[in-house]
Amino acid sequence: MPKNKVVPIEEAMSRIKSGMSIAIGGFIGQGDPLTLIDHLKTMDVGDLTIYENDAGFRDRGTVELVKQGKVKKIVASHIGTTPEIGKAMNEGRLEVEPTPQGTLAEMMRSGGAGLGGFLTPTGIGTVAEEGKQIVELEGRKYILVPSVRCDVALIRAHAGDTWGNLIYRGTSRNFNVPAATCADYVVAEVENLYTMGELDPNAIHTSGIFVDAVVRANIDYCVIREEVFNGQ
Amino acid sequence: MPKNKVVPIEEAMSRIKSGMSIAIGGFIGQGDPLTLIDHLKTMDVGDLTIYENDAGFRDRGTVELVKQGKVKKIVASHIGTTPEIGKAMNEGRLEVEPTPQGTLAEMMRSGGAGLGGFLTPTGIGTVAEEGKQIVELEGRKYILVPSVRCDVALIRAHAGDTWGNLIYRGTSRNFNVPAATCADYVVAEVENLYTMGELDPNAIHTSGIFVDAVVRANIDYCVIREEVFNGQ
Amino acid sequence: MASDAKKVIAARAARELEDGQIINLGIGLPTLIANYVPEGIDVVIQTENGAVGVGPAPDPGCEDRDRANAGNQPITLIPGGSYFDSATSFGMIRGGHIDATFLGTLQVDEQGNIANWIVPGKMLAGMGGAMDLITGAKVVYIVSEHCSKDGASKLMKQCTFPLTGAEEADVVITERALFRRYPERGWVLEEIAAGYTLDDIAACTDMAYTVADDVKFDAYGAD
Amino acid sequence: MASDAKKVIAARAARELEDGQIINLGIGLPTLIANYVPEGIDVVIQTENGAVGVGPAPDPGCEDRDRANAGNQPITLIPGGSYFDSATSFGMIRGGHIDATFLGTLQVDEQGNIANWIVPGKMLAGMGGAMDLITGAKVVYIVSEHCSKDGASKLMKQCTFPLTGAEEADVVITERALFRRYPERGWVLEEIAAGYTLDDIAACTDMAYTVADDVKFDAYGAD
Repeated sequence: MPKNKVVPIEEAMSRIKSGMSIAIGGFIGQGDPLTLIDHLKTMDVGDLTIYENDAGFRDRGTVELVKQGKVKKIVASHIGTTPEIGKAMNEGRLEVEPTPQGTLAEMMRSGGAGLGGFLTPTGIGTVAEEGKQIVELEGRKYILVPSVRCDVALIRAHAGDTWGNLIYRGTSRNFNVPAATCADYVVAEVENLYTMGELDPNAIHTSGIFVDAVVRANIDYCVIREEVFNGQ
Repeated sequence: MPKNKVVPIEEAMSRIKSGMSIAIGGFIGQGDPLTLIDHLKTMDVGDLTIYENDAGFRDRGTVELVKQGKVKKIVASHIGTTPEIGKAMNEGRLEVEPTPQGTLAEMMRSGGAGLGGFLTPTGIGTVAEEGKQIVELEGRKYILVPSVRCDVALIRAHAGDTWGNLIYRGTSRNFNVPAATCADYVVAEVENLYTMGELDPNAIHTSGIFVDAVVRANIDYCVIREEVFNGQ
Repeated sequence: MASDAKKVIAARAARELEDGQIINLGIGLPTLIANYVPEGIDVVIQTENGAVGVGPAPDPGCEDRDRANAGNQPITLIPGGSYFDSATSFGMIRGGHIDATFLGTLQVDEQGNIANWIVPGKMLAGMGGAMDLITGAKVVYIVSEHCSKDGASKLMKQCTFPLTGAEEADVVITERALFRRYPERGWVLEEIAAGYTLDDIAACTDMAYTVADDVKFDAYGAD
Repeated sequence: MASDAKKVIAARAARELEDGQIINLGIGLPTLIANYVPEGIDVVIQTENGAVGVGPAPDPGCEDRDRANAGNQPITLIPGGSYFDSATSFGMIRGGHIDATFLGTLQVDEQGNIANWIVPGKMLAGMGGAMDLITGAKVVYIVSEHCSKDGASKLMKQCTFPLTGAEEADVVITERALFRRYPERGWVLEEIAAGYTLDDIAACTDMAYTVADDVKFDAYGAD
């Protein structure tokens, strides 16, 4: 029987130390691991480097860690939904590395897949190619993008079993899948916990092979999403 | 309503012409698109280049096309299950390019994802690096592998809807997923056909976005697989 | 509410759609295009955060917390739609599996360069998925008001803001005119909206273009 | 039926397993290891054609046409197992998500080079997933009879066949001895099976190695 990885959140998160790099799943609130981020707010860690599509939505998500001064750098495709991030950047409190969304997703996926990097046509002729090696193949130019490997990944799923097999729901899948693969230590918060064998083996989106710790999601995520939808 | 792509097999396959490159899903019989290959046997085409994990099993699968003299070259990871392939190669009737299995899968996936290529550590220090560019990143050597794009892909799925959303079953998923993405024209044979909306949108393995034609699988695949298992 | 200009642009853009196409609509004005899809034309909408088959907005109170588009607006899914992860989504986009993308812009220029992700000196938002969409989609439509709020032409000789994509714009649709870019000839003015003259368009367009022999006046109505 | 030598090797290899490990077993001898997993140790078996959680072989007549391993043998799946595609599978493998791989070999040498995919002049089979497994798995176990059928040592000074992987072998387990390779020291003889002496091993081993201070004789029984 595969190992039961369900642990208290304190134990799951205790591996996170100052200076670490963290890949975070989610997309402006859709599938963001808010339970884990809320716990991270209570921890005494700093100098974090975050790889995430965005920093959350308004005052929820990674932006809260930035406000606390825990984050040194964020590599993201979009920070427009969290004005505090731009402010922190402009005031020199935070380094921001804007990265095309597809490139960021592929950096994680590629790192998780043991590849050194990949050649993307995205960003040729733009600032995205600055400082990067350009490779020409069959007359077309590509940017050589190195993969990313993180110390930790924090993700959220709709359903999970005790070994960490995960199923996402709707558009909350997004960056959770590549983020789950690219870190040495992966913590998943799950909305619904099942015993092994209850989830359809053909329908698993993230194999438990990638997951190290499973935690129950304890935030009323529905309420937060309703606020988001009503605020628009 | 998305387009209904279910067509007679003759129509679906009529796009295949001599000299084309074809990516084929399956793994030594598991999920091989035998219906489509059987049809291809009846067509007047030649000089084909095949990208596939293997050439089938004993006398079933792509090996049949090789016997007919339709295939110029095969890029595969394993041809040990079809002795005829090694024979054709030794007799100069067929070009074989042995490729590590993970590299072949990634060549298809990478081509389908619009990437020019990727850096893999697999094969460094072996013949797999011959003729390839070597890139060093952070002290580790990688082979730069160009992506593959094919004219056609032939795949098989357990379930499909009329738009070409596909669900595979068990280990018959394998190369069908990356092969489906890397071709200009993709034909899927499905064991069970559904109307749109019947398949769970969270459980689709290959989106209909990748598929151009859907054909009903008309071979008694179960019987063939039983033969394989009993022969071992 | 969307301005009249935006509605005019969205309606004209929608008439570019072909049956069976897979399209991606940017945030804002481009999203409106879904409201004007002509009868008899079925297109399938992809949203880069991970869905294909985006349907109409849900009725109020029927939003699903796990169904939203890249602009974080609640969506529905049509039968045949499905969900996927971000790496797969951008595989579709870069891999040429999207027939057309419709995007707003800050600037577009003679070379087909597009600048729509950053205004130097202003708060950074990030390029999101725009660079990938512009690079990967088979046809890139710029749908935008002709001039910026200060009256300057968005259709420039050369973009002054950092680019989102180099030489990628194929069609520009504003509330005043429609231009298409051809490999040899460059930008060609093909349609002028009712109420504007050739001189009007020339006066508000900084980029070089030629006028199509069969340029259509009083366009943007029915075909 | 597997030979006694193969059973001895598989049984000793199984005692290397640690609770909770993810492992991949090559075709042939390595597959036998699953039969000897010690009590109290739970390992999860990945097969590179697209499954994790491979269980015991099904009863005759209960084979499932869509459940097979990379050797095309019918398998079962344990609760918690799942299926995936080949690109994802090799992502797991290259990405370091497999703790150990067990593979047979034709040759292995002083540098840790492995040659197990082609015999020049003989019919080509192909490398399958072996190159990826050897490169990606955290620990690479070579499980093989000590000598080839003609009596030559498979543990060579230098491989003469084309390599499957360069400097990747970590442990060699034969029916006669167990060697581990360390960064500074190279191959170290750590265990000798009952019935063999130090001289016996020296006589049938061409690659250079040192003998561990606490080399274990009459090994391969219970620990």
